[in-house]
Amino acid sequence: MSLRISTAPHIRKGVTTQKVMLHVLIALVPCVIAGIYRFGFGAALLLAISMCTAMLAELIFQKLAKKPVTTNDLSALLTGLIVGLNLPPQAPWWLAVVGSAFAIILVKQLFGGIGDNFMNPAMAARAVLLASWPVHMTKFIAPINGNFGADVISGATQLTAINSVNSPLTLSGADLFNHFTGNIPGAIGEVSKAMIVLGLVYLLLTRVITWHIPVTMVASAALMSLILGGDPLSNIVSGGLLFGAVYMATDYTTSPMTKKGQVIFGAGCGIFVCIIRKYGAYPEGVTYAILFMNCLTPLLDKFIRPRVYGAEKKQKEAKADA
Amino acid sequence: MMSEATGIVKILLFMVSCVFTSNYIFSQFLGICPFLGVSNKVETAVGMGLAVTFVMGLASLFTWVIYRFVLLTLGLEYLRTISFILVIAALVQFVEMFLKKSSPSLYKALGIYLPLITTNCAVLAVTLMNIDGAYNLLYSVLNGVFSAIGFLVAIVLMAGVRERLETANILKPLRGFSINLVIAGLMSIAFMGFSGLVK
Amino acid sequence: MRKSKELGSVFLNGIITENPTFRLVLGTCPTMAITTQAMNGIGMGAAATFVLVCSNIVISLLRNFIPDKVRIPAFVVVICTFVTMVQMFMQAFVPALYDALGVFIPLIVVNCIILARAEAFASKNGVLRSAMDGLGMGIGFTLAITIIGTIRELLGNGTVFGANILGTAYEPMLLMILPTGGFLTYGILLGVMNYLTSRHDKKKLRKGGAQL
Amino acid sequence: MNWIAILLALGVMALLGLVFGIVLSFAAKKFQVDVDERVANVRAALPGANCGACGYVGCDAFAEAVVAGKTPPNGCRAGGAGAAAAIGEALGIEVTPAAPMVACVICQGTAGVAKDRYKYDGYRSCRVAASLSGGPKECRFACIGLGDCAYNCKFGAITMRDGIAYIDKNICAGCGTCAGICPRRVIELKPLNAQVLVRCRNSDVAREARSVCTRACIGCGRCVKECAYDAIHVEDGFARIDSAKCARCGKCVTVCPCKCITLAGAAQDLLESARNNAAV
Amino acid sequence: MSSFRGGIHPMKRQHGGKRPTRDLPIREFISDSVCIPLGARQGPPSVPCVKKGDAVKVGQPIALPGPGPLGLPVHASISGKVTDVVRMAYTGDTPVMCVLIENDFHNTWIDGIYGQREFSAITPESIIPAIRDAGICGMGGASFPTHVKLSIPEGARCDIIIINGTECETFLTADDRLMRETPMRIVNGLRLVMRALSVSRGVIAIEDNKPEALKSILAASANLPGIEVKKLRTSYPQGGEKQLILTVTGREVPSGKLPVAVNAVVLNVATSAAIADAVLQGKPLIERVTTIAGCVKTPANLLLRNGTIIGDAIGECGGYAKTPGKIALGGGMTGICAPNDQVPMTISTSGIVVYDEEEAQSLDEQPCIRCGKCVGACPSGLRPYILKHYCDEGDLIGAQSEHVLDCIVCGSCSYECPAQRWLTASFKNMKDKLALAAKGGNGK
Repeated sequence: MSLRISTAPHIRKGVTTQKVMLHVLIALVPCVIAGIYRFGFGAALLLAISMCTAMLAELIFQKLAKKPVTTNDLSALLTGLIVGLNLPPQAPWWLAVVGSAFAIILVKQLFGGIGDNFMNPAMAARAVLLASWPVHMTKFIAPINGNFGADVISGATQLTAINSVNSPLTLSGADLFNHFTGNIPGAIGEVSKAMIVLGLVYLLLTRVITWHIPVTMVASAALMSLILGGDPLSNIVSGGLLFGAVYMATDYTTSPMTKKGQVIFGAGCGIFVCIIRKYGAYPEGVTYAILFMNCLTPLLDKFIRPRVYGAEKKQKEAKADA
Repeated sequence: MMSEATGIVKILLFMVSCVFTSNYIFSQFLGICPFLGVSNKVETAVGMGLAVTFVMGLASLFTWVIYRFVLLTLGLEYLRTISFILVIAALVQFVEMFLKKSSPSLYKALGIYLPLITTNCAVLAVTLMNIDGAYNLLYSVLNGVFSAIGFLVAIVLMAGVRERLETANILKPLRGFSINLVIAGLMSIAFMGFSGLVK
Repeated sequence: MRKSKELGSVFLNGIITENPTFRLVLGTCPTMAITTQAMNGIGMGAAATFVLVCSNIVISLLRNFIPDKVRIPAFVVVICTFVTMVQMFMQAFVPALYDALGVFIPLIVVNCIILARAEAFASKNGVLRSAMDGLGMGIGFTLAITIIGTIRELLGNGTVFGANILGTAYEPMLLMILPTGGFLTYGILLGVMNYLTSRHDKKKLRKGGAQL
Repeated sequence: MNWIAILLALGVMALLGLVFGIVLSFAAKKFQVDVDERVANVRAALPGANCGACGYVGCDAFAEAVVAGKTPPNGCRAGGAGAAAAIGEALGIEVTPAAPMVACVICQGTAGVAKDRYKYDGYRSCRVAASLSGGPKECRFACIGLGDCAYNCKFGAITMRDGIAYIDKNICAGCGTCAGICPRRVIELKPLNAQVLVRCRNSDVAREARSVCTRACIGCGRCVKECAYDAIHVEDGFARIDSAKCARCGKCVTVCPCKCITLAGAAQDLLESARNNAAV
Repeated sequence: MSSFRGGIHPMKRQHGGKRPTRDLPIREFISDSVCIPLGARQGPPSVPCVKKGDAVKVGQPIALPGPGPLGLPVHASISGKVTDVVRMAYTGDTPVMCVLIENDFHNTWIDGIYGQREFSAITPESIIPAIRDAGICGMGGASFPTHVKLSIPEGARCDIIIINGTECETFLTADDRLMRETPMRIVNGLRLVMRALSVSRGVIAIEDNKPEALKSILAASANLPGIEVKKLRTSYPQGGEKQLILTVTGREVPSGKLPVAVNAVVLNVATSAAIADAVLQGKPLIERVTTIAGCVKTPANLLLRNGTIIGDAIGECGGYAKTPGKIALGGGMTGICAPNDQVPMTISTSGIVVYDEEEAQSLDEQPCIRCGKCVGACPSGLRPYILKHYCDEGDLIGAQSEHVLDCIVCGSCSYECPAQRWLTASFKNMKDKLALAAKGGNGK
């Protein structure tokens, strides 16, 4: 008889990195469907391109660097999809290629691959694209299956209007409904809030994420917009706030490890979103808010740690002195 | 009353601008050497940041005084670079020696960074910019202190990330300065979000 | 003959083996700050080279007169003098470049390359060798920042030295001329250089091993 | 030419210089603190691997100890003759380098040679595997082969092949970290010139040793008889070679019935002579 | 319900968790021969006092206590002939001395086993020596000599005895069955310990997934002063000593201290039953209930004599259902692997779990994705993801600064880890190294 011997534990939960990524991909399916329904074949093509590029970029980099190839964990596919969903529907194809390649190679693989990146690759890629080709990244078309007339206002300009310093705009009931169904111009993934909420519910039910980051992020954004004299609801449903809160701020690798840290992280994101939206040069602040909090995450992890069982205060101080 | 309030708001905005919008590291490329060199541990980064804040504040004060009352009155504006660098070098050395003797614990925390500050271009830059920007004494010192706090924020964030990446599986040729520059590059993207906060 | 060969190696040392930008990683601030265009790189490089050569010569001449204790302040004063001269010269004759380089011209004073060479080389070597070292280092610096400037200008603006290379169809990647582009270009180039050097060293080692 | 301006400039600079000079020289006297530069010099001569072979926490601690005279200056094994000479220079004394050592794996129990007890499947650590049911190989003196030594080698000299460790003698600095880490103690530091090694330390009786590994030393003593220099002795059930007496004739290698005595290859000679030359 | 931080719920996976065996009555099984290890527990190995060929009776001492206060005697668990006294490879790193006995199937007990004695006849001072003489060590898994645990050091005091009936480990139902079938023994054991230490409060803690056990213990302890039964939330590792103390009393055992530092003593239910047998009947500890679960044809709870070969026990359960890939002594979270099925179980073996080849295969370790699940699961409030790095690097100082010594090696972090990292194993390794270093070794 040839038995195996291993260290305990002998049973595992059965959740693997791959399964986690698969769950997130599944959670994104409603957004993908809404995006394709609203923006047609072009959007689907864009998503496919960005996903393929991400996988290829990871494969090629790891081959060149003589590292084990980890495309099987699906994280690159997920990054590619999120990059694609962050693009405006009529963006040129090369934007998807550059974005995905940047996300995978510069933001993720240079630092050692999955788990070692300190910044959300998709978010960084979006910021890079926005800074590099602002014209392409802020031109949004009206959805094809909508009832939008010629007087379309783009998502970004609407955000500017909502956060205008002098007379902030409040979305009407019909507008809000359109935001929920995705009948608005915007980036492919972020238009339909109902689908995003559906994804959130799925992620919460499968316990891939906890409520801490998305809820605190949205709540603090609402509170902050109230303080800054805007309409909280309009602020929440417009732009990429929900999409960012559900899919990007919750990225394991770049968000804090402890629940307390996650609450601070979420709150920070929400606050910065509103500040940048209201005062910043960019109409949309979600990207930068999350990126900034990503930079802060290592410090949050360093200083916010769970209380060790049995550690007394006195002992801690004594240790610090020694 | 109203003008006083707007004055305070103006000063506040100026501070935000110094720390975030025109951050010395991420948007002006000043003080990169110590930023890359002394950011491997959060604790040392805080020490360096505080030391820089201290020296930049003092340097702004002294150079403004010297410029305004010595160089300007004598019509020797072209001597400002040379006299400022002397002021900074002397200041740093004096502060170092003073700390070493009077407060060994503070010296232990800050002292080792002080000699590095002489060649920190951020210090000289801030004194020159105070002159170029025609700031008054208050704004000069504020500029010095809050630009340095911007530096502190940047270097502490950087140190946090670097500490975390100690365990990362980074390719050999990229380790060291190379990956640190990439980190700084990515962080500067995040800081781009603050552009326009202060117009 | 032998002497000129030796001078040549001192000269090449600064360009390749101890390239201040890629090998020693000195003077990082101007390296990234002014390299939004290739032209700026040349301008900055020329200014720095001038200061390097002059200060190296003067310090080498004075090396036996300067007391050890005050050598650093003395070096700084010498460097500062030349920097101020360059500053005045540029302000008068190339005002466009002067504006583009901005505060980084006076900041040549605190550029670690110059002080480092003064301390490590000029204060220990003869005039000719010091001048060669300054020239080599200066050209190495110039080359490096021109390369960075070229890459950033090409990608960020589609041009090199102002001439359109990539055609009108190319949509410039604005990021490259923003600070981020500076950090990333320099960082990745540094990584590539490290890789090439380590490969070179390994090859050399293998060769050496075979000879044993 | 505006002579006054020049004079003024000179005057101002001189005044500034004078003021700072006076203040600083005064301060320097007042705040004088002595620092021993020799520690830094010695530290600079060390390889900086912080391997701990010298018995101190790291290179810094060793440098301090050398300057304080607490440890002999040739104590850095990783740095070898080069470091010893450099330390001597830094301290201004003559330092004779210690004999260069390399780590050697005292086991040849590769897969197929040594019998397996079970398949280990878990945290990749020899130490952990060794503590589980007597280790994955039947022989309790065998190299476990999960690479604790390779993982901890600061110089990248160790690779794991076929279930045992191989040490590249060209890279090995002789720091001894691996020898300290190995839970089975199958790595030993030997003088660089000790080329003839008994590569087994199974102290069980011959029958048992033989039953778990085809290359186990069974303590038969044939090598002892063959050795003309009285360099080999059997203790604890296995043979040991005294490298000081060994003349490297290689006769024992030929008579060993279990092929557990090995002679290092010809490359070893070259390397050795190269190192000797370098030392001279 | 108050509880400790963190924890996991590893109950429902693989072979239905506890379901197959929880409703099966305990069945006695006595095998043809036993192999009794003398050193497979904490403390010095016992010294054999029989030799090959000796005839022994059940309960006869076959080994005398080893040196030091932790020494314990070992008793023959079956009657018959000693066939060998020999060193044999066991689950640890070195072989242990074992006594092999062949069964004569007479089951002859030694003299002096008396029937149930009255409580009043027992003096408090006689209890702890009786426990030692019966060879009782902790039966929950750690196998620490019980008499040492009950010897309250000078200056300390104890005001609560907690009987651990949580059985939070996966697969195991031995304690559950014991509580259901012989609750009185457990309660008596508790009463004896309370009397020995003159403590007025005793708590029997049971997780809320064992309602029948709860009911039966409640009934057995009704009207007894000072004894209460506490229902706890089902969560692993609720039965961890420190976690249990926190849940029951709200006290935290200070880092690096024993439970007695917060005036508490925790005993396993099986230990408690053994104490009752030893003190009231004079019976040494020779048998225990063990759950045989996993990939066997008919999982069961068997009452096994100490030293039963695990292969025999598995045979009693109908043999393997599939080719076995791994056999572990103990539950899924903390069990120790057996090298083959010819090794014996011991008094601390609460379960024998067989995994098939597929289950036995562990996935490759992948890079940490920093999901934070380990931090959430850790009942000690550690940060396993960072700690693992220090442990891998062999950084003793770094690992201590991340409180590796507060790790209770429960396995929760490894269980949760989606990257399949061997977190717990690396911590245990580091703890061993540190213990060695503290003893004066170099810790490497």
